[in-house]
Amino acid sequence: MDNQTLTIRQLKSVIEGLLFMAGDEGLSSSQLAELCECEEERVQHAVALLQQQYTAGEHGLQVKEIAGAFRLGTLPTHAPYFQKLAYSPVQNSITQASLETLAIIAYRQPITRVEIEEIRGVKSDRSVQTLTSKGLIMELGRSEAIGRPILYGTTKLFLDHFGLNSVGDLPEPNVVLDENTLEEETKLLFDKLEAKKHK
Amino acid sequence: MDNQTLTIRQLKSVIEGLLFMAGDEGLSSSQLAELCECEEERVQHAVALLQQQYTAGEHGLQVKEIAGAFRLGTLPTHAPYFQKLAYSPVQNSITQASLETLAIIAYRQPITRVEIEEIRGVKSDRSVQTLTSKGLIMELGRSEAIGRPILYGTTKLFLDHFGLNSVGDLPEPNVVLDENTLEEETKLLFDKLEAKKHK
Amino acid sequence: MALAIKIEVFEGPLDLLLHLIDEAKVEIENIPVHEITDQYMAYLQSMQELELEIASEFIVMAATLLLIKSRTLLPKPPVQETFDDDWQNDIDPREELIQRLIEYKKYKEAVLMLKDMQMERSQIFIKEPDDLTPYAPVVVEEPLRGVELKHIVNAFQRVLQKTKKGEQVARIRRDELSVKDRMKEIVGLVGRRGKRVLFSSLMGEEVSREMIVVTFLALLELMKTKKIVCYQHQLFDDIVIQPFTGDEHGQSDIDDSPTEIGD
Repeated sequence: MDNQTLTIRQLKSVIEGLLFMAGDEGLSSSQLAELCECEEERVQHAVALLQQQYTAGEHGLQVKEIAGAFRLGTLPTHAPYFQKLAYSPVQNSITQASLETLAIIAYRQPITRVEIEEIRGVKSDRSVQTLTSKGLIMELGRSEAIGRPILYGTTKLFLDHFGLNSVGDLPEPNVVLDENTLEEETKLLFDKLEAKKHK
Repeated sequence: MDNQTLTIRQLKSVIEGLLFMAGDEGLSSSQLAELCECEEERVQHAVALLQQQYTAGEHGLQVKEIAGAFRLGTLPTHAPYFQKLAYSPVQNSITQASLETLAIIAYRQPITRVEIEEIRGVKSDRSVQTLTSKGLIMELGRSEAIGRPILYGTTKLFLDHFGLNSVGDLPEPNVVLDENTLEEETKLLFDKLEAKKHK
Repeated sequence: MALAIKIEVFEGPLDLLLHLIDEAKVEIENIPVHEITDQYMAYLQSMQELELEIASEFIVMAATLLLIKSRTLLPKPPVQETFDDDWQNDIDPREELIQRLIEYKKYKEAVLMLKDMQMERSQIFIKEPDDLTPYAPVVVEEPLRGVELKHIVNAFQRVLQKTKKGEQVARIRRDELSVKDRMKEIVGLVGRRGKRVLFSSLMGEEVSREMIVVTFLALLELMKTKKIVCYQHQLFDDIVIQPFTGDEHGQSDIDDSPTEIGD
């Protein structure tokens, strides 16, 4: 199957977005071909076009092929700026993304990254990485599932920060007033009545 | 202090890298200015250059100013390609009741709960609670009125959720522009209906 | 069921009134003011019949409407009401209601715009922040500085709310097609068309997986309760459905489960 409706420039543009979203694992040309519904050869061509554009336009991003996958990343020469960012007060506090990931791990541990992503609805490899390197979460072992993915849990540092003895001491998240459920159920009721009325 | 060693094109490139690293946290122009050791004006200039380059080169990324910070994101037209990859986030989880309450707060902030209820004609404590727990609204302080009721306003997350840079960017509801006309029309309607009745 | 108007979920009395006025605008000539009041009352009545709790706000509005209606029954003052009258001093409930409706409608419009903006924003994906720790060799002593336990709880709740909604939608959708309703429909169809109906003809324009499953379940249930009989000429052939007449297997038409079908 070949997605002929996309011009090569459009394909390049879609691939750029896909690589942006894909995270650190990147995407192989066969994965990209599948996602774009086109041939691998066209993908290769489009990626080459993107790389050329990045170089010519003095962009701050680059596409690198590492271990069979294309990855979108920054330029090594910009490292001093990222170092500043890492030490800036903005970055010293935990990001919203990391906080969400940490909360899920805290309440649902042991949990795999894929399970976290299913709950959050977004890629979470970077948060997991950040939380690991900050010593807030750690690997607990491996799941029995296919691929034997890593199971994550919180560390002692995490418990210490909140003065908790164990994860069991985490407060019960009171399931916030079920406004949605109530509304949906009312709607459902009316829909049903409506359906009956029309018969 | 002004970093004169960076040309505007280099600055643009560094900003691109920084925005990539910052992800959905974004960076404001003042933060970027500090990180790049240059004036905010130059940052603005460089961002404009980057935006222009993205458009001209049919790139798959864009720079958007949301909630006071520049963010690197994908193009809406490419969304269908990412949904497979990003588990498509559930965005429409706000009920009609809460949206009404949110709209009133957004346009009338700071506003008390009683004032909201006067406009909506129904109790709104649940919506206010839900919106608070979703992080879309927050307490801004207390009114001088009797009982010193809590004043509510919208949060940064609200701006992000609706892709706004500031509350000032909220579009005028169509009706407002036309308030007099509408008023006349409503009056006319009631009058007509009444006249009809008297016949 | 004698429902005077299309039953919908309204956010409140103002919402309901706006709906009624909108309807009136379409056929403005045919609906006199007292009819809006009547329709409003009819809505409340149907809610009552359905034993739904009627919020007090609806009752208050009903009283207001009845007041306005009663005023219109009084003979009109000889001089037409005009704008330069000091109507503001004399609080006219109709006038006040109009003002409230205008104000409320403004925010209803705003909700539509917010929905559009929300939709648009949801189409833009922004990646997570990169892990910056490799750029910061010096370990930050307190990675959770400023974070309290409640922040963790809140974050978890927020995420849960997002997912809960997703599950909710799925469940509701399943419920929308009830086997019981489908059974009634099938009995109606088989009865009306006389003898035979094809399974495929039971599907409308939009065939969903749920629809097929629900229809199939309904057929099984109807066979069990001996309302219909089904057969196939061969495997994977269309299922033929006909009413149970009782003589298929020499049995009498014993209805062992007095269901509500066909009543």
